[in-house]
Amino acid sequence: MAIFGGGSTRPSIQRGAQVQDTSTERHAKRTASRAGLAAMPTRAAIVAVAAGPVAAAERQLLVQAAVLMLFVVVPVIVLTPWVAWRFRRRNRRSAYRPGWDFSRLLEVLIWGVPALLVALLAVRVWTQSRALDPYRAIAPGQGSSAAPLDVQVVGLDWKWLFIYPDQHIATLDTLVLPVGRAVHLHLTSDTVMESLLVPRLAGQIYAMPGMITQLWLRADRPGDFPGENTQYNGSGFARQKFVVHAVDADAFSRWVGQVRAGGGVLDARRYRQVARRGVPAAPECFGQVDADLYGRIVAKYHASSQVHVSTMASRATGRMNDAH
Amino acid sequence: MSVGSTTGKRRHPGLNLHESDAHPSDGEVMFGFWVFMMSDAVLFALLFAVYASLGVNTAGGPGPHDVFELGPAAMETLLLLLSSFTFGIASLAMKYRRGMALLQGMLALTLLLGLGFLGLEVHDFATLQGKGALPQVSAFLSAFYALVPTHFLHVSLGCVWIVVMMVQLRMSGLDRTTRTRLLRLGLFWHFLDIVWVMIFSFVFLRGML
Amino acid sequence: MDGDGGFRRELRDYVVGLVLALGLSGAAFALVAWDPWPARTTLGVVAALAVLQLVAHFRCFLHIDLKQSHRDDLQLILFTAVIIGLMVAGSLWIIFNQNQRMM
Amino acid sequence: MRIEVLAGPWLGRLSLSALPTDSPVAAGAALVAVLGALGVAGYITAKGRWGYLWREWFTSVDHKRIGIMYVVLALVMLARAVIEALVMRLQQADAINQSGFISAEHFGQLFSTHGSIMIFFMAMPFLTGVINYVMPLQIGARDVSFPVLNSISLMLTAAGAALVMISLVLAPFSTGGWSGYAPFTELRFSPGVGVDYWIWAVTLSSIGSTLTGINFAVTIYKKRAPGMHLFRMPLFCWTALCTSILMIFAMPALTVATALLALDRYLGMHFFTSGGGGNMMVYANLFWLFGHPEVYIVVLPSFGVFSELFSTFSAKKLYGYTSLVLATMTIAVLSFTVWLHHFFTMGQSAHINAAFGIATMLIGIPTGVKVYDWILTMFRGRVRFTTPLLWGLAFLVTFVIGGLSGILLAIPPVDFLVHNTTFLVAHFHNMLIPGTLFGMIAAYQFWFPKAFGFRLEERWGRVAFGCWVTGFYLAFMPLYVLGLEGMPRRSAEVFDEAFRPWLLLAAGGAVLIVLGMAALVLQLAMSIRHRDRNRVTVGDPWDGRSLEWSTSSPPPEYNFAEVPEVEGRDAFWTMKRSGRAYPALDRYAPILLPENSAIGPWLGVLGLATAFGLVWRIGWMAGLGTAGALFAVIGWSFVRRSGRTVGERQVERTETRWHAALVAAVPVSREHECDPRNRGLADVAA
Ligand code: HEO
Ligand code: HEM
Ligand SMILES: [Cu+2]
Repeated sequence: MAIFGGGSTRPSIQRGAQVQDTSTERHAKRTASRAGLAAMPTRAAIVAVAAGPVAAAERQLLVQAAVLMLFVVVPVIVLTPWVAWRFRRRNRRSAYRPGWDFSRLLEVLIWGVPALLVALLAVRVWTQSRALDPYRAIAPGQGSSAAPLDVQVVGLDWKWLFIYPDQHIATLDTLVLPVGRAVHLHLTSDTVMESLLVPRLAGQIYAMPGMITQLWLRADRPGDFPGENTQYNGSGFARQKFVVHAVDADAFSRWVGQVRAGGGVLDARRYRQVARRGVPAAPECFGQVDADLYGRIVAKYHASSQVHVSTMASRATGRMNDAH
Repeated sequence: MSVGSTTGKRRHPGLNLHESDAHPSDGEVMFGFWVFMMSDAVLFALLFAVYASLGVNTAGGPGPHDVFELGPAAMETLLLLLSSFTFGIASLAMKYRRGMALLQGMLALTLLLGLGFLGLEVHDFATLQGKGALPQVSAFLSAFYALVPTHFLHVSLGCVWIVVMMVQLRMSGLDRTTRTRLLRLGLFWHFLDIVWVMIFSFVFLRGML
Repeated sequence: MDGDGGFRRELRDYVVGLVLALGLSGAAFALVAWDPWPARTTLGVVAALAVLQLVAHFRCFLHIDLKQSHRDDLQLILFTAVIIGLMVAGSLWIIFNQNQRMM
Repeated sequence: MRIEVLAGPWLGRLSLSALPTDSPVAAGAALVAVLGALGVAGYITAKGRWGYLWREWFTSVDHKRIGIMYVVLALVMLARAVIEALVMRLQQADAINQSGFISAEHFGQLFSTHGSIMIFFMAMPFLTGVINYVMPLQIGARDVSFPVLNSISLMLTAAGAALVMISLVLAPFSTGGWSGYAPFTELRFSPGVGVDYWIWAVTLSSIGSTLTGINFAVTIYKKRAPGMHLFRMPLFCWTALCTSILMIFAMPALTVATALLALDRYLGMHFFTSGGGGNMMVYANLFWLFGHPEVYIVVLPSFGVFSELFSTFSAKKLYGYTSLVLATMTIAVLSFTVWLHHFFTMGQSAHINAAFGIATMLIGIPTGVKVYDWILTMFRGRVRFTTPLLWGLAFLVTFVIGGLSGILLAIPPVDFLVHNTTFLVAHFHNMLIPGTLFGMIAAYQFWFPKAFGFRLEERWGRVAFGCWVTGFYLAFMPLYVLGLEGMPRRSAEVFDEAFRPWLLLAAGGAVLIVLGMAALVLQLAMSIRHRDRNRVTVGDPWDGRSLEWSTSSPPPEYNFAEVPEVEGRDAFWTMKRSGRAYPALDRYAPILLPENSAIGPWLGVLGLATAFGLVWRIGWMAGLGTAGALFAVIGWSFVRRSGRTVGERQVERTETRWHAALVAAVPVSREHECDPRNRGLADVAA
C-alpha cells in the first residue's frame, strides 16, 4: 500500500526551502513519526474527473450550465464575424437600411431568450445550492453503513492540521480517508483566512480563526488526491499542499492503529511548534492528541471574554457529539 | 431626471450673465452638493451597518449599557436641533434680505450651539476614556469610535465653514458666491442633524434598552 | 420673493420643524428613560420615531417636497434610500447569518 | 545585504533599508523607475518646458486637457502593469517544481501592484479621461459642471499613482492583492509598510473617483445643450452617467473598508482582527459592496464606446437605443445586489448563496441584450473594418466567453470548485481585457484624431490588435483548464508537471501582449512623425454621428462658438444630411471660461505628502500635508474668480481659420477614410 510506504517525502515540493522559521520545525520533524506518508501524486496529463459524489455533482452542474449557455453564446461568436463580413461596405449586394433601428419581434427575442435561460438556470441554482450546501450531511456510499467520520481541520501557515477526534489521532499535511464513508470536516484557522480545496472530492470552504465552517465530502474510489489552500496567506502559500489518501475501510483502521502505536504526541507544546510559520519538511502523524485542542484553538480568538471561551470550547467539542 | 428639462431654454452664444460656463448655475451647484451629501450618506449608512454588525462583540469589555448615558446625549440633541433652527433663520434672513446683522447673528448663534455640541461630545469621549472604554478594547467600541467621531468631524468642519462664511460675508457681503455657499452650508448642517438623529436613535437609545 | 408674507410662512415652517424635531426626539428619549414597555417594542417605536423625524427634517429644514421644482432632489434622495436599503439590509442579513452558522 | 542606517525620528520608519537591494529584479525595476522619472524630468528641464507644462496643463481646468492627462497617466501605468504581468507569467512558467527567478514575497507584491494598478490607476483614469474628453462635447457643453473639482480629482488620482510608483523604490508594496483581505493585511500578519501604501494609494484614488462621479453626473443632468434630452444623448453619455452613479454610491464602501483597516493598523482597533471581537467577514462584505459595482464601473464606459463604434462604422443608427439605455440602467442598479458572489465559500446559508447567485445571473440578461443590439447595429449597415471597429469585433466574440464563465461562477456549487483558482483569473481577465481595455484602446484610437488633429497609423494599429487578441487567447484560455484542475490563483510556484505546457502557452501569450503594447507605442511614434500626412483638422474623419465631430480637431478651448441646438438623436449626422452642419455665424460673442487654477496640483502634492507621511509614520509630514490641504481649500475659497473671457475677435479668428480649412477641404467618401486624402470632411452624398 502506497500510504504505508513510510519515509518517502514528496519529491516535487521543496518544502521548507526559501521560507524562514522552519529550521527548528525541520529538526523536530526528523524525530517524529513517519507513519503514513506518500509522494505527491503526479500526473502525466490533465484529467478532471471527480472521485466522489460532491465533486461529481458540482462538475456535472458546471458542464450542464456551460452547455446550456453555449446555445446563446455560440450564436454571438458565429454571428459577429458573419454579420460584419456580410454587411461590409464593399459588398454592395447587401441591403443598407441606415434608419432601421427597431423590430418588435427581435426585441422580444433578445430579452426573452436570455430571460428564459436565466429562469431555467435559476431553478437549478435554487435547488442545487441547497442540495450541495457544504454544511449538508451526505449519505454514506453504497455498501458502507458506517457513521460519518469527523475530522477537525486547522489551517496554519502554511500547512493543514487534521484532527480525528474519535480516533484521537492527528495528521499534518496528509489526510487519510476511508472509501465510501461520509466525511464531515469542521474547519477553523489559527492564522488568517484560508480555503480548503480537494478538487477531485469537493469544492472549497473558508477556514477562519475563531470560527468553524463545515464541509462534507466522500471518496468513492481509492486513490491519492491533491489538496491545497487557495486563499493567499503569505510567502509559503504556494507550498501549502497536502494529499488525500482514500483507502478501503480495513486499510483505514489498520492505518489508525499504526498511527496510534507509532505516532508522536500532539499536546499544547507540540502544537505551538507545529503552528509556527513555515512549510513542514514532510507530512507527519500524531498518535495521541489533547482532547480539547481544537476547542482551545477556536476559543483562543474569543479569549478576552471569559464567558465566551468556555462556550466556544464546549460548542466546538459539543458539535462533534451532536453529529453522531 | 426630468426629461427634456432644458428644452425651450434660450441657447447661449457666449457671454451670458446668468448661465455662463465659468460659473456653474445655482441649480447645478446645489444639485452637485446634494449628490455629494448622498454619497456621504452612504458612507454613514455603512458605518451604521458596521456598528450593527460588530456592536455585540464586546470581547469581554464594557458594553453599551456600561458606557452610554442618556443625559448628555439628550443635551447634545437639543443643541444640535436648536442650531438647525437658528441656521434656518439665517437662511431666511439671507433670502428675504433682513439685514446683515440678523444673518451674522444667527450664524454666530449656530456656531455657538455647534461648538457647544462639540464641547459636550469631547466631554463624553473623555468620560468614556475614564471608564476604560477605549477604541482598542473591543470591536463594539471600535465601531462606536468610527461612527460617532466621524459625525463629530463633520460638525467640526461645519463649524470651520461657518467661521469662513462669516468672514467672507464681512469681506464681500452677500453676493452670488457667498449666497450659494451659505445655501450649501445650510444643507450640510441640516444633513448632519439627520445623521445625529440616527445616531441617538440607533446607537444611544438602542444601547440603553 | 413675496416679502413679508413669504418670510412669515417660511419661518413658520422652521418653527414647525423645530417643534416636531424636539417633540419626536424628546418622546424617544423619554420612552427609553422611563422604559414602560418591553425592549423590543420600545426599539420599534424609537425606530419609527427616527424615521418620522427624518421625514420632518427633510420636509421642514431641507424643503424637500413633492413640488415640481424639487423633483431632481427628491428622486435623488429616493434612489439613495433604495441603495442604502440594499446595502445595509443585505450586509446585516449576510453577517448575522454567517455569525450564526460559524459559532 | 541590506544597508542599515539609523533613521532619525523625523524620518519615521524610513531608512535606506527600504531600497530594494536584495533582489536583482526588484532593484532593476526601481532603477528603471528612477531613471525614467529622471529622464523625463531632465528632458523637460533641458527643453525649458516646465513653465509651459504648469501653465497650460497642470493648472488647466479645461476638460479636454484634463481628459488627456488622465489618459496619459493610464497609459504609463498600463505599461508598468503589463510588464509586471509578463514577469508573473514567466515566473509561473519557470517555477514548476523549482523556485523560479523571483521570490514568493516579490511575487506577492507583483500581483498586488498589477491588480491594484490595473483597476485603480489604469482602468479608472482611462475611462475618466475618455469621459472627460468626450462627454461634454457630446452633450454640447463648454465644460463639466465643476472644472476646478475636475482638476482636483485628477491630481488626487495622480498622487495615488505616484505613491504606487514610489513604492517601487522605497519598497515594499502590499502582498494582499487588490482586494486587501483582512486579517492578512492586519498589522499582525503584514507588519511592514506595504499594506499602508496600498491603503493610501487606493484611498486617494477613491476620493478622486467619488468627486469625479459627482462632477459627471451633475454635468449630464444640468449642462446638456438645448434640445439634448436625456433620451437624445449618445449612448456613451448614458454609460458615463451610469458609471458616475456607481462611483457616487459604491466608492464610499471602499473608503470605509480602507479607513477601518487603517484604524486597525494605526490605532490598534478591532474591526477585522481575529481577536478583540473583530470580524474579517465584515471586511470582505464591505470590500465587495464596492468591488462588484467597480467591475461595472470599469466596463460600462467601454460599452458606451462600442455603441458609438458599431453605429459609426456601420453608418447606421444604433439598433435598439431604448433597450440599450434600459439595459445599462438595469445593469447599474443590479450591480448593487450581487456582491456576495465573491464569497460564496464563506459559509453562509444556501438560500443566501442562491439568492445572490440568481441576482448575479440576472445581469446576464441586459448584457446579452446589449451584445445582440450591437450585432443588429451592424446588420443592414455598411461595415468598415477600421482599427477601432476591429477591437469592437474582438470584444464581442471574446466577451461572451468571459460572460459564460461568469455565469458558471454565479452558480454557488460550481463556484465552490473553481473559486480562487486560475479559472477565476481567466474569467475576470476575459471580461477586463476585451471589455475594459479593448474598449479604452478603441476609444483612444477613435477619438485621437479629435484630440490631436491627426489620425493614428492604421497599420501599426492592426499589428497591435493582432498581437493583443492572439496574445489574450494564448495567455488566458489555458488558465480555464488549469483552474478546473484546481491551480490556485496567486501561486508563486507550481508543483504539477502536467501544468507545464499550459503555463508555457500562457507565458507565450503574455510575450505577445507585450509586443502588442510595443506596437501601440510605435503606432503613436510613427503617427506623430507622419502627422502631416494624417491631418484631419476639419474634425470629422469618421463621418461621425454626435456633436463632438461637429467641431474642429482639436476643438477650440470653448468647444462651441455657439452652443448647438439639438433636434434628435445622432445630432451631427442629421445636421450633415440636412445641410445644417457647420453653420457660419455672422456675429461672434465673447465667451467666458473658467480660469486656470493651481489648487488641483497643490492638493495633489499635499495629498501625496500626507499619504507618504502616513505610510512611513512621518508625523510632521502627514500633519503638514493635512493642515496644508485644509488651509489651501479655505484660502482658495477667498479668491474671487471672475473667469477668463475669450474675446469675440479671438473667437472670430479661430472660427474663420477653421471655416477656411473647411472650405478648402475636399469631402472624402468612406472609400478613402484611411487615406491622406481624408482631411476630416465627410462626403455625405454617398
Ligand atoms: C469588467 C469586469 C467584469 C465583468 C463585466 C464581469 C461580469 C460578470 N461576472 Fe465577474 N466580471 C468582471 C470582473 C470580475 N469578476 C470577478 C468575479 C466574479 C465572480 C466571483 C467568482 C469567485 O470569486 O469565485 C462571479 C460569480 C462573477 C460573475 C460575473 C457575471 C455573471 C458577470 C456578467 O455580468 C456577465 C454577463 C455577460 C454574459 C452572460 C455574456 C453575454 C450574454 C449573452 C450572450 C446572453 C445570454 C446570457 C444568458 C442567458 C445568461 N464574476 C472578478 C474577481 C475579483 C477577484 O476576486 O479578484 C473580477 C475582477
Ligand atoms: C495585459 C495582459 C495581462 C496579463 C498577461 C495579466 C496577467 C495577470 C496575472 C499573471 C495575474 C496573477 C494571476 C494569479 O493570481 O495567479 C493577474 C492578476 C490580476 N490582473 Fe491581470 N493581466 C493582464 C491584464 C490585466 C488588465 C487589463 C486588468 C484590469 C483592467 C488586470 C487586472 C488584474 C487583477 C485585478 C488581478 C488580480 C490581482 C490580485 O490577485 O489581487 N489584468 N493578471
Ligand atoms: Cu462581482
